[in-house]
Amino acid sequence: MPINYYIFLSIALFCIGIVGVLTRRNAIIIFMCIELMLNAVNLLLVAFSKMHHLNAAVSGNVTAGTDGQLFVFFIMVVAAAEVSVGLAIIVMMYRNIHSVDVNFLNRLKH
Amino acid sequence: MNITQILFWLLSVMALFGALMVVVSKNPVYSVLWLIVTFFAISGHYILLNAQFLAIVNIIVYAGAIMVLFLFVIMLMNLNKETEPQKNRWLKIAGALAGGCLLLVLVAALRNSEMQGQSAEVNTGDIGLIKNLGKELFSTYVVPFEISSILFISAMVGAVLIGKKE
Amino acid sequence: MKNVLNIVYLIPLLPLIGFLINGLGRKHLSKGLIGIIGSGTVLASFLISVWVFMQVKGGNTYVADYFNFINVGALSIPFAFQIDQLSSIFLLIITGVGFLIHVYSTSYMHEEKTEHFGRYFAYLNLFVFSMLLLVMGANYVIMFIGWEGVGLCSYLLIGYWFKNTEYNKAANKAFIMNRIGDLAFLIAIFWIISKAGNVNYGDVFAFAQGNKFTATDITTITILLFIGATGKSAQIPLYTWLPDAMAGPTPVSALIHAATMVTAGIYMIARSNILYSLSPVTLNIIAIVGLATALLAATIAMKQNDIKKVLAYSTVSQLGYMFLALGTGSYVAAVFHVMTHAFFKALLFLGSGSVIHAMGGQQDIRKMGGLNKYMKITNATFLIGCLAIAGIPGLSGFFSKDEILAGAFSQKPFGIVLYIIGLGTALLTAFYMFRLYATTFRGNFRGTHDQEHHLHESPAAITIPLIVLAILSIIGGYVGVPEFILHGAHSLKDFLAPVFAGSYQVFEAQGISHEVDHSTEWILTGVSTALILIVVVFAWNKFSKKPDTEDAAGFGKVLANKWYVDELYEKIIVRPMNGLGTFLNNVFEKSVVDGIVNGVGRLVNYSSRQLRLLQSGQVGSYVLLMVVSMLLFFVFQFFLRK
Amino acid sequence: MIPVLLIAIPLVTGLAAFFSRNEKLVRSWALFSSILTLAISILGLTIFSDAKYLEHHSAWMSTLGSSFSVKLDGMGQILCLLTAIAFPLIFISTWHSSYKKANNFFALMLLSQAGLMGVFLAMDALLFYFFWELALIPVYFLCSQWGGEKRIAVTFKFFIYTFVGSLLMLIGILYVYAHSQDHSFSIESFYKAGAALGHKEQTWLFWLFFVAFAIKMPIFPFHTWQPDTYEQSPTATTMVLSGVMVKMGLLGLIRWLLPVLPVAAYSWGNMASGMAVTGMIYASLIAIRQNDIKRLVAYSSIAHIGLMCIAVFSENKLALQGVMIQMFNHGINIIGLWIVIELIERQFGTRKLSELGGLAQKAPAMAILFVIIALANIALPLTNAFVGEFLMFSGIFGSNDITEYNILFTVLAGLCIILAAIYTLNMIRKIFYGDTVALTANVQDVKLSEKLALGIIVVLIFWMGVYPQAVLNITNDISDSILKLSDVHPMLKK
Amino acid sequence: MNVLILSAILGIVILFSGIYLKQKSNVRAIAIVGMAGLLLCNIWEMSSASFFHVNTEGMMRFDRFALLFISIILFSTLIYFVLSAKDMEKVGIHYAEYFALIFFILCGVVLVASFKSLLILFLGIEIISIPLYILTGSDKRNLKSNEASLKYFLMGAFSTGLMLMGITLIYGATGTFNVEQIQFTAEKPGVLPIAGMMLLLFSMAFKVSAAPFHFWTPDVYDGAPTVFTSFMATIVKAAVFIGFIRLFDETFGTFKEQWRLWIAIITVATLFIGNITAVFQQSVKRMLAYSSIAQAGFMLLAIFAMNSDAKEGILIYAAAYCLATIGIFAVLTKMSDYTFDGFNGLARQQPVVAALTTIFFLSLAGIPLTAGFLAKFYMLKAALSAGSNLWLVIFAVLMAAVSAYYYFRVIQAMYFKDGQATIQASPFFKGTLVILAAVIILLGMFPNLLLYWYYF
Repeated sequence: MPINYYIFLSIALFCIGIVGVLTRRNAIIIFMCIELMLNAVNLLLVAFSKMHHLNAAVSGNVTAGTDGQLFVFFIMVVAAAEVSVGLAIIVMMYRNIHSVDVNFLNRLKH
Repeated sequence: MNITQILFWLLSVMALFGALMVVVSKNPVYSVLWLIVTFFAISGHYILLNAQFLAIVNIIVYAGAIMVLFLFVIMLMNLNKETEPQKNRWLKIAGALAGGCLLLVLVAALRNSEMQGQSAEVNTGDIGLIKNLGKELFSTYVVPFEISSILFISAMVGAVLIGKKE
Repeated sequence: MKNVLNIVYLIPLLPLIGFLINGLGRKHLSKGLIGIIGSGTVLASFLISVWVFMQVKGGNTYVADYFNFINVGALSIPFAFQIDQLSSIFLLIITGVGFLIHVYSTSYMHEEKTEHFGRYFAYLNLFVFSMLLLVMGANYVIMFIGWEGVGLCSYLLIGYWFKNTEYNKAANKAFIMNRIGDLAFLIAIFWIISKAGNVNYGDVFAFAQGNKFTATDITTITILLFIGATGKSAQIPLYTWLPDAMAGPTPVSALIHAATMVTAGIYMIARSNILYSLSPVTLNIIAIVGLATALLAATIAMKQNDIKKVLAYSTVSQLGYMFLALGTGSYVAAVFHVMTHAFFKALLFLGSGSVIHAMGGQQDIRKMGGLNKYMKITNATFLIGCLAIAGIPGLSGFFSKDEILAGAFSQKPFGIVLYIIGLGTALLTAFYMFRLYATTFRGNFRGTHDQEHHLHESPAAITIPLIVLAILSIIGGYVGVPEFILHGAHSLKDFLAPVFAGSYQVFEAQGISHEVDHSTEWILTGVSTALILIVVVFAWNKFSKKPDTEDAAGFGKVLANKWYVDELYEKIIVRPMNGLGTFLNNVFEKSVVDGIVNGVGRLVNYSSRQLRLLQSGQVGSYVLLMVVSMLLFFVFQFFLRK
Repeated sequence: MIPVLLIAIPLVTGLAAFFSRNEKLVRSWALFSSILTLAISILGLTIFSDAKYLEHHSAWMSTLGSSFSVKLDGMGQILCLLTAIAFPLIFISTWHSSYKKANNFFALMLLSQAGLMGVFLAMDALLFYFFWELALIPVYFLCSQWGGEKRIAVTFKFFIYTFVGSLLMLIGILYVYAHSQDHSFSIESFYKAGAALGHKEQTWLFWLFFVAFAIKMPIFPFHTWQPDTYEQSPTATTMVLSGVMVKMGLLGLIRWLLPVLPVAAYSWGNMASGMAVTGMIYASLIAIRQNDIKRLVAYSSIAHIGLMCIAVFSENKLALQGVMIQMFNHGINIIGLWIVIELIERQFGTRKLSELGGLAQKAPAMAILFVIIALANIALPLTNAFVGEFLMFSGIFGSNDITEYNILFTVLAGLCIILAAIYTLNMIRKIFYGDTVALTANVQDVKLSEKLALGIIVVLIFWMGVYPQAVLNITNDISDSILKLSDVHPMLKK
Repeated sequence: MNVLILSAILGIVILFSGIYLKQKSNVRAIAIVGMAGLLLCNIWEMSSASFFHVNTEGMMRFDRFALLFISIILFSTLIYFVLSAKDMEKVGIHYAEYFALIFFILCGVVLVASFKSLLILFLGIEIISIPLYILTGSDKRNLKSNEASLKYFLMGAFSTGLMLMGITLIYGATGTFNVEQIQFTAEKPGVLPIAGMMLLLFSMAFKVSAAPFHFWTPDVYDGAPTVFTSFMATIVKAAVFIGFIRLFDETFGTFKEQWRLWIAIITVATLFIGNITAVFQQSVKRMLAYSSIAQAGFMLLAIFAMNSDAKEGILIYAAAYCLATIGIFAVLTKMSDYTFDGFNGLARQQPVVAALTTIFFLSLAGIPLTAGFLAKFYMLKAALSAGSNLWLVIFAVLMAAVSAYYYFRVIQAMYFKDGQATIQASPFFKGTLVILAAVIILLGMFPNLLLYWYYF
């Protein structure tokens, strides 16, 4: 598969994620869109890792590209951690204001 | 047009469609479900790329654990179409435009990058297998692996500290 | 010969000491002591001056160099005195007349409180000191020091009665007008320095005689110096301060504003005669300005009713005469007239002072009349003064004035014009002087009854100086008996010859001669004398019978109001300047200069207020802004940037 | 040795002064310290005038190429002497005016003295900048703590204004430093580096420096902080500001601008002089219309400083010597004026000319002293200012090659002599002459302390007026070297 | 390495001590002593004596720069603990956890300061960020705190996404995450690395709150409990800066010209927005938030210049900025009223504290003889020696003048305005402040005290 396809695909996902962040007001949805962005990154990473593996295979380096996939692994780790904290924060906020609307939050401005 | 290509297109379309639906669907619950669909599509891509380990992890961690967590929270707050806050239209359009332009720009920029002609190997190559990854992870990447434990414990502490009712 | 040099510094030093003693001890010393110190110091320096005068008869010049006043790089300005014929004459006039006036003052100012009495004498001594510095200085800087010094003293003395705001304003006016002249003087000095690299008379004149100055240089320098002179010697356009200066005590008017200070300008030009001789243009300008001033002042004087004002304007007019003399290159005549004028004008002022004293401060001649019955000596001396100034043959004024007119006549090609105008001025002088005399002393008394009761002759301290000066104004002229009357009798000319030797050479080189053949001179003199006598008799009769007590009308009004020159200056200089100042202060400074500075501050504040609004508090807008800026960055990086 | 003492004494005594609560004590302490400083600086002029006592170098921030090097050259001698004389005079003359938190007041005064000394002594650009700022900070606190009712805003404006200027100067310093071969801030390497720069670089460097100095002096149109600040600050501080602090700018011009950027100074000098001369006339005209004595003197000061600025840029021995001596004279005279103004304000609580009058009758001593000082201020011969202005003028007028600029500047500046006479005499007339008004009916004359201070000033005035050569000799060499360094003709040749 | 491991352990220890020790003061004692210990260990390591020998496969390198920087951070944190550890009690009941989190953050700081692999950078940034989200929201009842933490979290996560995409693109171009092996030899590398670089630039700019990615800063700093604002605004910001400068020096150093312009633009924008917006603030806390943006703008000059001066400069700047700001926040935390008027007349009630606070503000404003001056001085020096960009320097300087404006507003309030503002300051507190001020001034007079360690 030409790598460009993957690049475009994941950039598309990435941007959709951004659009989501921009267009929604529900904190949880926004957060989900961010997760989407991360996944786009993951996909691209894997694709790249495979690409590099392919290139390196010529020179006989068999382990080339593993780091890419491991990075994905770490991203997932971090994402999990982030999610736990993030949801905790959202829940806390919901407790106080009974809403997940980010526009509801504008005590702090100017 | 062999089978892999067909699969590729299918999965890509599925992923993109799912992603779009996440953004547009009014009901948060639907968004979650669509997101899960997207993740499945991405996992499919992983399998295409012969990265089984990540494919599995993606299913288990993301589609499984994380999304379920989301779902729980949403249910818990019992958010639905009615409670869903709506941005005013102009902001939405502005956001969509901005995102779209960003997409255009990046695609236009990367269209004829030095990556031209390079390609990712599909359904061959064994670096995606648990064996190799594991070896790497616990030899070269052991330090970051250990370090990520710090991340986890702080996240754990945080979740407790924040989420606990007083 | 040296010995006189060794003590010449005492001449200015003694008055200075007198100033210090009187100034510091004015609260503690008695009036008598103050008077003695004040007059004594001046007398002492007078005696030394006489001695000096004797020494320089030989026709030689001495420079006494004391210390380096300023010595920077190439420029070296010594604090030095130059004693020669010219300065010695002025020394005599200053200290001599000065001494008489000091004596006069001891009585005239006697009503003052002791400390003010002391202040008065301190100022007077300080003035003598500065004046001596002015004439003794061996270079332009020292002269300038004295120059401004006398200005200061005149300022202090005009404003002596400082409670009276009008007087203070007059004092300020005098000082500032002088400053204008002084500025020109200063620039002239800078010019000389930058060209000749030196300010010592000797060197500068040598430089000039070597024709090292370019024509423009010398013309500019001389004109600038002359402007300086117009300030100090009350010539057009800077003369208006002098009449106002009559605010000061009468002896001051006599000493400063008649006898000595105002002649400083003449001294300065006579001193730098070589420079002037080298620039005929300037000479013509001086002649014209001098004549114009003489005429203008004379016309004004005809309609003044304040006794001192009349004398003031006559002073201006006489000074104009002197400048005419300078302008026509007859420097000796100028110096001669300075001398004679010092005598009779001092006499007249002191006389008027005696009158005012008797009238209890009354200065308006319309309220006087017939004073000859009450104060014999004053009357007699005043009459002599009038005759002298009018130029009646035999008195000092006649000789000097006649010489000036002759000199004017000798000018080619317009000498005749100068002569006629000069003569006309002389007639006017005779007219207003006798108008003054007749209105004051003849006819019958027009003042109030108790004034009349109070009238009396002044005490000896006042009358003795009058008598001395009267004698001087009679005999003073015989040092300069003209050639055509008695050959070789013009001792003053011979005495001053060394000073003006340079100029004479220049004139010869230019082919200018001031000689008029004797027959012509006889005619000129005869005519002028005749006319003057007629005018005198006419004025005498007219005003002793029926003085013009009513206010002047028509053209007379213009004259009475001094051609409205003060008003003119007020309109075209003072008002605009103040207006500009007000504008700058209230408008420009506040709204433009400061406005810009504060504007920047306000701009910062404003933009701060506006920028705050960017911080809307909405996550959505924050992210949107971030994405948009990212977008821009990308576009620039990838598509617009080379 | 001497320079270090000159800085250290006020610094240490100042810091010590913070810790005393007793006003009388701290007052005398400050006086003692300032007199000690004066003694030291006089020693530097007389007994220890040998070069080895007048220099001190010690390593400091060596990695930055800076060092703690201070030196008393001729200009330093004069200005330090001025500073050293000024402060005792100030303390004596304000002996009777009491301040709340006196310890802070006097401590800050002494600190500002230390800063000033540093500025005048520093032979290292970075050190110079340090002291430049350090002199400012105490004055800022002094003004806004003990000043008039509008003090805070006004002083703040003053501070920000000068701060901007000094920061610009900092850029200039850094730039020259970056281009110096041995990457050093020492004045010698600055002279080398600056002269080596191209004309274009020099040009904007020139303006960076000039603006900083122009704000400090101040030169039109950077002067607007000054009248307000003088009006609002406590008079003691105003004396420091106008008597000594403005000289920082002039010193900057002479020591850090002319020799460092000779070409630019040569080509832009006329521009700067033009600004200065405009400011002179402008300030004089405004001064004529002032009703507040402090503002009047403030504007007159702008005029005087402007003249000095022009003189500096005429790059001419006479002018430079004139500036040197005039810096001292102006300081002395204006402090004298402030002392009397302080007296008047303290007695009547007003500075409005329109509300005063007739003081001469009840307070002759005050009148006489004031008149003498005022007349000295308008450069009457045989007073100190005459010598300075005479030299400056003849320098500005130039030697041999008189350009139209020379004449223009001389004449315009000369006009200010006349204007100066106008406003000064008016001030004298309105304060002292005329008849007394209700307010001034029972004025009491100068007390002993003020009489002492003013007496010293008058003595100095006449001494410098009659025998200025003493001072001129001190500054002779430095003027020569400055001119030699800033002479562009050799450079233009190459 | 010492610090990384030990502070992780310390974090755990504190967690448990929170459970077993009832006395809060004991917990505090452990924290402070531990921090001092960490500092010692690090200084020890600088004299090349590491307790642990871990093969990081070239993912981290503890060179002098990193170590020296870490010591600065540790010292600041120590001072921070000493000054405001007590005030953490006010925030909430989880006293020990706060300390633990801070220790974990320090691990992240170590990572960021010493990374040689983009993975480590990523982890480090995350380890710093996630606890910060929590600390920001730690005042759970306070809606402002909630809001702040949610905003911070969402935007932080977003920027993480950007960063990851950037790293990915670079990986795609080079096939490695290791800084050593990423060698862009070309003067103008391909589109991919450029895009990646830009994305990394954005995310780093976000983390150091550089305009136009600064929007979170004022709200978060304002909303967070003041004690933690102090920590975030100083130590964390400085840490991220080191990451920033290392990243662009080592990874993208070869094609400066590509990113110089962007850095310049960002610098200008940051300086402008930070300073100008700070002028009109009414709350000192919020003003300090903006001032932190402004100071970041000045630090960006170092990245712009990217030469040896810049390296030294960023060290001094970090120290100067952290110390001064910590001191100010320590005082601010004890104030009852955060507005400017809240400071009115402090000098009368607390002359010593007021004087010291003045010194801190002077240092921030960059008055000579304070560390702040030298910091700015170095920045300008670096920027000037980096070539012809005078406009930038002049702009920075003018903005510095503006900053003096709002810093001096506080000084005015303390000294020249009448008011009853006061704080209860223990002698111990005052003593620490004195030491802090002394350090700032010493640093301002003898920068070599610090730089000595860098060179020898």
